[in-house]
Amino acid sequence: MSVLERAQAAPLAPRPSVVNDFSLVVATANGTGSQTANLTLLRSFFKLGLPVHGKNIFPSNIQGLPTWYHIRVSHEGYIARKPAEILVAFNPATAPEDVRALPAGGVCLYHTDLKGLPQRDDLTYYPVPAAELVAGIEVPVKRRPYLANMAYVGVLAWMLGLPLSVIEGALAVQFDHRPKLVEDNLEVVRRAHAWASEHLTKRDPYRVEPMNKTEGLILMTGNEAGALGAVFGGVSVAAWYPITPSTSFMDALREFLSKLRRDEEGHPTYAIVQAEDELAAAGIVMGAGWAGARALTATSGPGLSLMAEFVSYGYFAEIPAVIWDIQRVGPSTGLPTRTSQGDVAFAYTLGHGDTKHPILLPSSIEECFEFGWKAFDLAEVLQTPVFVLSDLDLGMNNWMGRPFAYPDRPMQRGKVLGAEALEAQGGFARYKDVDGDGIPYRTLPGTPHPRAAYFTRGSGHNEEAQYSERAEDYVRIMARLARKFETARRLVPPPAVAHTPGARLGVIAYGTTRYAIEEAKDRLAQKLPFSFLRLRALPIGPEVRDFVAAHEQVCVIEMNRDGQVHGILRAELPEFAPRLRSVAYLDGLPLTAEWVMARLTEEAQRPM
Amino acid sequence: MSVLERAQAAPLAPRPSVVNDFSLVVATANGTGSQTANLTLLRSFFKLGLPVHGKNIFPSNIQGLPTWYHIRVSHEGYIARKPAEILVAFNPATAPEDVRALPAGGVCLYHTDLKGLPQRDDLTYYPVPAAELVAGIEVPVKRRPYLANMAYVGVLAWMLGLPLSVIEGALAVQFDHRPKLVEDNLEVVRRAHAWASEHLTKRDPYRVEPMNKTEGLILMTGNEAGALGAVFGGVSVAAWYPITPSTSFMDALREFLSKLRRDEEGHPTYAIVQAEDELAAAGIVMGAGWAGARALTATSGPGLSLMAEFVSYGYFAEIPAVIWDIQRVGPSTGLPTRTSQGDVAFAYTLGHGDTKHPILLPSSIEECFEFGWKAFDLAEVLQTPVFVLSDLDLGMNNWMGRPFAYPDRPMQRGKVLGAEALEAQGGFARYKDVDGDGIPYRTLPGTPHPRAAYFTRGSGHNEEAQYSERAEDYVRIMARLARKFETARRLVPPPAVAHTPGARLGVIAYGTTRYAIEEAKDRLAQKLPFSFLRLRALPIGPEVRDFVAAHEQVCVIEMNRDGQVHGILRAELPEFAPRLRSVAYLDGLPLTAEWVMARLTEEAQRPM
Amino acid sequence: MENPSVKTNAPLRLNAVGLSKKDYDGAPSTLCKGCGHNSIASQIVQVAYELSLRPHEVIKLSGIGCSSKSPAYFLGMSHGFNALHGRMPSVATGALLANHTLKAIGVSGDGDTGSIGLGQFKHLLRRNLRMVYIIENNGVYGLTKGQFSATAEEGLTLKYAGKNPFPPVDLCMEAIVAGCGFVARSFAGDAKQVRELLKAALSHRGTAVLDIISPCVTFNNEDDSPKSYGYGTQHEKPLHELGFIPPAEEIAIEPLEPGEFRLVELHDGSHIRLRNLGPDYDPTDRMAALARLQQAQEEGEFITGLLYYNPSRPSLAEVEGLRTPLAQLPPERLRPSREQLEKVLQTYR
Amino acid sequence: MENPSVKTNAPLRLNAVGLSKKDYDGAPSTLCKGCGHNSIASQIVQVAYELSLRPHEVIKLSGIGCSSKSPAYFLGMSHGFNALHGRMPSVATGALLANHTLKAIGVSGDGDTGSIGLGQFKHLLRRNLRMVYIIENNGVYGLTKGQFSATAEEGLTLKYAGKNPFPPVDLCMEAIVAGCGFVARSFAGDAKQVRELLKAALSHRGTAVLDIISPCVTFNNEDDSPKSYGYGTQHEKPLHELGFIPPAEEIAIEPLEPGEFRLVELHDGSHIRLRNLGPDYDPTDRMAALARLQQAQEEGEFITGLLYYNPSRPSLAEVEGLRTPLAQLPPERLRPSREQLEKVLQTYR
Ligand SMILES: Cc1ncc(C[n+]2csc(CCOP(=O)(O)OP(=O)(O)O)c2C)c(N)n1
Ligand SMILES: Cc1ncc(C[n+]2csc(CCOP(=O)(O)OP(=O)(O)O)c2C)c(N)n1
Ligand code: SF4
Ligand code: SF4
Ligand SMILES: [Mg+2]
Ligand SMILES: [Mg+2]
Repeated sequence: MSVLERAQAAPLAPRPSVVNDFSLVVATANGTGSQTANLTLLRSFFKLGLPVHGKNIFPSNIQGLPTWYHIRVSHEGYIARKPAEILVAFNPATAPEDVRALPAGGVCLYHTDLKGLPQRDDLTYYPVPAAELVAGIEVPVKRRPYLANMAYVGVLAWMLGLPLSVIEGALAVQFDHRPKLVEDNLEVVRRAHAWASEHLTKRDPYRVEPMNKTEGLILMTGNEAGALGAVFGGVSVAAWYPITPSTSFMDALREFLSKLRRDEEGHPTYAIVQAEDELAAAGIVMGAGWAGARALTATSGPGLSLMAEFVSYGYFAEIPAVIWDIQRVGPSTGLPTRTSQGDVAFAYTLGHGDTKHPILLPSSIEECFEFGWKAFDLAEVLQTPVFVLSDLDLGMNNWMGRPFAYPDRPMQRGKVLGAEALEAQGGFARYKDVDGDGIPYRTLPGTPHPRAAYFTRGSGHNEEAQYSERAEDYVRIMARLARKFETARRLVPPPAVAHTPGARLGVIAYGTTRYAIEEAKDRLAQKLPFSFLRLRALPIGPEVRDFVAAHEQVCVIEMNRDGQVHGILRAELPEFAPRLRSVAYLDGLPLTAEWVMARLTEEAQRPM
Repeated sequence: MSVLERAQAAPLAPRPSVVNDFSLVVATANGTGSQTANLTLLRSFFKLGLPVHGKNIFPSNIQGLPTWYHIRVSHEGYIARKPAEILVAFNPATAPEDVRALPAGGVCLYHTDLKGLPQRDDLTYYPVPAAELVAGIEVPVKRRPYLANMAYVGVLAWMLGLPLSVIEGALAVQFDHRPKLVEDNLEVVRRAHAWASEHLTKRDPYRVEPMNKTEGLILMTGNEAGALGAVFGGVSVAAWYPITPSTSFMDALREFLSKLRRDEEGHPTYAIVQAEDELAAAGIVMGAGWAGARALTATSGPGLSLMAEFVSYGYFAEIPAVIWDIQRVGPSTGLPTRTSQGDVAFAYTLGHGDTKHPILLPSSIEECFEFGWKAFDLAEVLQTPVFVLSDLDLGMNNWMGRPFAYPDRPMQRGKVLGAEALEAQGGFARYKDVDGDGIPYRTLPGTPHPRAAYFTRGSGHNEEAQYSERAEDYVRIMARLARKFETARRLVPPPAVAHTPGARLGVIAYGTTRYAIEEAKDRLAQKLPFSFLRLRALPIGPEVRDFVAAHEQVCVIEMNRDGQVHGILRAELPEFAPRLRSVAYLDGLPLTAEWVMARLTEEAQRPM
Repeated sequence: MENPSVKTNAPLRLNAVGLSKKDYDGAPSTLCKGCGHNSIASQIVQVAYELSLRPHEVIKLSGIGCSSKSPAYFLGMSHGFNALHGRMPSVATGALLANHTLKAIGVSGDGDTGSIGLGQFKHLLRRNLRMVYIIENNGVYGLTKGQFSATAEEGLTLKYAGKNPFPPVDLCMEAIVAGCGFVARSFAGDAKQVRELLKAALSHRGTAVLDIISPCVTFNNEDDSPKSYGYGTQHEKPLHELGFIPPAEEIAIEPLEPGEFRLVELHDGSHIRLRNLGPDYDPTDRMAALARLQQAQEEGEFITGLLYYNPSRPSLAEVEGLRTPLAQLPPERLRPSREQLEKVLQTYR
Repeated sequence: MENPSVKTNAPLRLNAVGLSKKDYDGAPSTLCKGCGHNSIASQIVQVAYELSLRPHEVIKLSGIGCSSKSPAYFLGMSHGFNALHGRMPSVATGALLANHTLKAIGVSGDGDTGSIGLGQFKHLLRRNLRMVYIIENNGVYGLTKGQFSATAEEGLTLKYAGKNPFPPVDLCMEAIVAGCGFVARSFAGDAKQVRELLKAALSHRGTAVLDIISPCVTFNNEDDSPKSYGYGTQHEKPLHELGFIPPAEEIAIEPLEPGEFRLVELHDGSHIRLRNLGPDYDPTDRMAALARLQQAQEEGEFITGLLYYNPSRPSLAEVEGLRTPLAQLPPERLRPSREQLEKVLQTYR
């Protein structure tokens, strides 16, 4: 315990307490079972009524590589990533670096088995004798290291003043109210808490106090929320090929469907297929959408590349499909367990030839749910593949949110003609623009009418869906598809706009960067006030033009290297291209408010 | 022969003769063997010294659907597509429409078996009794229809005053100097010529006269030229999956390689693999490029989509590869036998994540050859996939060109370290920017040195090519790749710029649209003078900015629906975005000068 | 008239669902005259008529290739889906999950199934999707003009493609190994056998594979004689399109009797060796079927008939437990209730 | 020390090319402790050492998966190529066309080969590329956390994935049918047999397939007992990562004698039934090999050993007639002369 002693000797100026405002990181190796402990912590803060969010920065393997679990507690409600002030150092491989990364005044809880921890005078160190604390618990020896993680929960509870009763409640949720499991784990927490109370002296400023900021809220991952939204959108066929970070989307979907979509006799009213690859997953979705079922797939970058050919087909043959891309860091295999917004431009025109696809851009679990069902309406109304571009951060981490609003309108199944309609109008032309909105009528296989059938193909066709190589036919179909995209422009969710009166600077962003931006916006309110437009979909509507027109300079903030949406906006708003600045950065970690503030300040100083 | 008689009765005002300036279309069904006759015609004009070009507008099947062979003869050297003035109507299915499409004063040669040909007073009609003319020739009955095509060659020869000796020379080339084949075919031509001289009266103004405008020139397809260029670029491994219109590229490559790349004992010093699909073709090229062979694949739209994942890999793992995309009309299967420039934007950033690829844009057979070898230099120097985007029109049709210039520099194999270099510098870091140009050093498998080996992966890596999930490592690698792309900007072929002093309008285009634009430029020289910048590659260099800066309005002409390169230019030249106008159109047929003139005139009148 | 074998049917006799044979026609074929694929399309029309299929209960699917164009040429009153090259299996899977009560007829080529589509084909069979999967097998890529497909015989020499150095993929063997419970081989010209197998296939519980040898009159042509199309093109410089395709008739043969061996002449004068499986052949023995195929391969002949039959495996729809077709679920069965949402959210508080 | 079976070797004894066993090591493994894949990597190191391979003459290739990470963990002095999921065969083809004198060791997983990569696998075998193709077969997708792969047993129940309703793809059968001339099956824990087969495979003329059962200690786990990892996670809400993976040892067994049957206990207490092919088994009979595999499948056991051997087919490089490695051709042999260009152009005038 030499570390402890030396740390205790360090001269730390007394500081006022910091209540409900800190960021905490638990550094472990994966496969050591620390996630249970981390989620217990997260849930405890949530139950205490504190705005909280947790992010898991985990490796792309199964066991033994570094994992960091970030928890941010903020009474102001800020949940963007913030470098840790409190460290739980349980991973010998990264401990030195982790400790060095702490800011002055930070706190380090460390596993007492750790050797050679850097000594810093400006930190508070607390030991966690995890092994000793589980020594007496009645579980198989092999499981001890797992339970040992609860030891830091106990010490943290002591340090922060987190009531054990709250932890118990969190454990109950975590273990689905299985008494034995709850008890085993709680026992370690209790022991650790007791040990800390007895042996340690609190010397850091951080503590928690109950609030009521999470009342009525839920805590869920974006993938769960999206899957739940899809269920309430009536998804019936789902096909996918496993890939991080989309896998948990499909896991949740399977779980929700099996509970919510069975007939009276318990038979499923859905089908999920684990395909042999993403090409097949896309094909299954196309086939199902064509035949009239609401169908989706979920994937990530590499899978998106593999779906390109089918998406080009879906665009041209006009087949409804919903494709979730939970973005991870590319190119190629990239960093499969890190977050990014790197597929937006690629998805927007995915496929060879002239193609354009509507993209929904959720930023919260509420929007994951909402877009989860709306995507189907859009796909069927527009008869085209629709993308939902989430990201690993949103998809795999737990976020607070308001309980989801039940869909506020009946399902929109689009222009589908049944036998009666066909009889009445004496047939139909599959690819004709009857209504002037670019959207044709379709029929479903199985429709009992002699004129229901048509032939679907990715090759040239005329309005009657007959094979055609005629230039006029091609031009007519393609012009209508362009018109249809203009209709899509009106149908996709409009952006969320927060105008700051008098601000010369505007910021455009989308997805999960919003949290860092919203925090930065508050903090810069005096120094550099700016308006904020958050895209919720592509293509853009008139609101975006108005927003850009209303500001002298507009920074497009995004988590990719090349400023992908910035490029799209420049091309689509040429008259304002000069004022559109790209503020893009990708290192696989969610943006921080500090970074946003620094970059905006920098841009504001650069000449126009 | 009622048609003939009635046509003869039509009152046609006597017209001055039109020498060496007409466009001619032969309308047949495919699989009837007319291509031999058409190429014979083309070659005859060429041998007569007339600037000429032929375009085959053929269907996506094997037998029985409409085919049109367009030949343009122009003493001024214009070879853009021009609606036909002379029609050879040999296809009953399209004859009515074909005849209706002729301009007043046009000529219609028609197969005497055709029924119900539209009668127009403003045309000259000549019958071609093809069946009778081959009746006596000594060939198997089944082959008669094939030879019958030579009948229209004979009648045209009579009509245009094309010497039979020239046709004989053309046939000799066509049939590789096989006397029996040449003789059989020539015999039909002779008979038809004799028959026409005897029975018909010339009443149209078109005729040919010898010139010397093709002296020293060659006549070749773009695919042949590109393949030949690749051979002189040292291609050693080629893998592909058959797809129109890239197949003839590989056919030519195989042919050239088998002649030009054998060792002393006749063993091939190359390998060509017909892969099981385009994913495999791309993988083979990646493997071969990594192992140190110059490797290419050729494909078209659907194949490009399937290569997306590997291209993203090649970008990130930095593997030289050359990918020819002979563009056809998409999206999806689209019009597989029609031309387009619809894959440019897709190829430019092909693959998920932030990716960018150099693209070469040939417009002529000379450039196909030149880029054929230069693409390898670029790919190996830059260690990245390089695209060559040709199109069906360029690739599959015969074009005049100057004999290709032998490569003017030794092969540039890029930064490859051998055993000696490794010994001297004690190893290397595969992904480190030693020279500041963003381009790292590599070694080839098989290099006999203990420090030669490194590990190639599409997942995150550091400069030493070790697996890494560290944010800093990722950012460093990606920033270097961005730097490398700036190096590419300097290395790719610069645009061809034709400044018109005083012009307020600039036109930017690329590829085969140049012919219509160059013709339009001459014709508009007085009314609407414009400067012309022809991109020969992406990314763009400073010349493009200068060009745009120097013109008040710049129209970007391209053969796709969405103005793809226009979008790229707007995003890359934001300060000039407002003045960049998109003039894009795609119907599968090459642009005409008329269309370009009309559209430019229209744009010039629209307010800025 | 393209379909000599069906000439005898009086066109306007109505079947049990009140349709004439003409009602099962599709658009006119744009394949080459004499192409084996046309013969197969005719038999599909005939069988659909004879079985009194309701056209709206049938879907037609295909990949890309000459063969894959066929669905446009039969059953014009059925929905059709001409998918991507090699990807018909996945599209069929999706369509039949959406509505498993549809009868699906898939048409593919040997390139479509054996090259680019081999993976999807194998996984389709593993899932045992209920459909008839016809491979119109000609050993070449017809539509891209004559390259070898993966089913081309080893050592075969074609004018365009040269000599094939690789052993053929035997798609029947592949199907059997993949767990398919209905595997048959036939010859496009044997109209009677094709019809019989089609009928049986249509009532199979899972995927029924029909590998039908369907000669490509245009490219499967190894003869250098003047009577082959090659005469006009072999000595020419490469052209865009095949110079000239002499008119040909579809090959029609007298049906082979059980156990009969026959040498059939193809358009170019080459021969194909067909042997009908004998009456004592037992199609329920998987290993025997494989052995028989290998033997035939060694002897350079094709055995025709039902090679393997095992109806025991459930189809995908059965495995998934589907009842009402998913595409026909009414909104209230698609969207759970407000209360159900509430209940789920409760567990996330 | 992860490799119990090689502990006995004195680490610094040098082999014929002057290298110690350590010189064949790779980076430290990041796979789970106890993963069968690690055992296989150890045997590759051992065999390369024993055969005195020159590391620079070897290339290592893989797809994506836990298994496909392995090449980083052996032969650190050889060039490695960790390709895309399911696409190692094509990359290997390209690399070995560029330099056919390299010895290639490919490592793949059952998902990598049997699902997404099945098409490339089959076509690789058809081309008979000379390489050792190891499948580290665990019946699951390890890296994406426990879904069934296509080789999972029918009816198997796993905690994550539920019950598998589909029959397994037997990659040895697939290899044999595809024309592969060297097909073997082994068990990762049988170090001796793995080594023997590796050595034989390295000297085979074409593709040598080793399908090695390599238990996934983490996911191939059907036991609900507290001694399985499931204890801590089964009742939890889904997490990002597997909660806790108890430390485990790689399984090592006494080598099976020819013909011997053995029940081997896996980490979770379940058993795998191994049977070594008897001394009288004839690996040159293709049909017998298929029949033997089918029999084993029916009896629920794995047969190990060399299942099929036939060295008669030439490798791809032989078919292509390659001599000097293409990657080593000097510029003057790559670029034809000015005169040759002139001559070609002459024919286009
Ligand atoms: C992704 C893709 N690659 C290539 C092609 C070009 N292509 C069209 S059909 C075909 C081969 C068809 O062969 P097969 O399936 O045997 O049909 P066949 O024409 O012989 O009946 C190919 C390669 C394509 N359409 N899509
Ligand atoms: C195109 C693509 N799809 C999906 C993935 C995600 N993925 C990575 S590994 C893997 C499965 C690996 O299973 P297997 O080959 O059996 O290897 P194991 O991990 O079991 O050794 C998958 C689906 C990917 N990397 N690329
Ligand atoms: S090319 Fe061959 S396969 Fe295609 S339509 Fe013609 S005969 Fe049939
Ligand atoms: S998850 Fe399974 S396959 Fe992957 S490393 Fe761990 S034990 Fe091996
Ligand atoms: Mg075929
Ligand atoms: Mg596996």
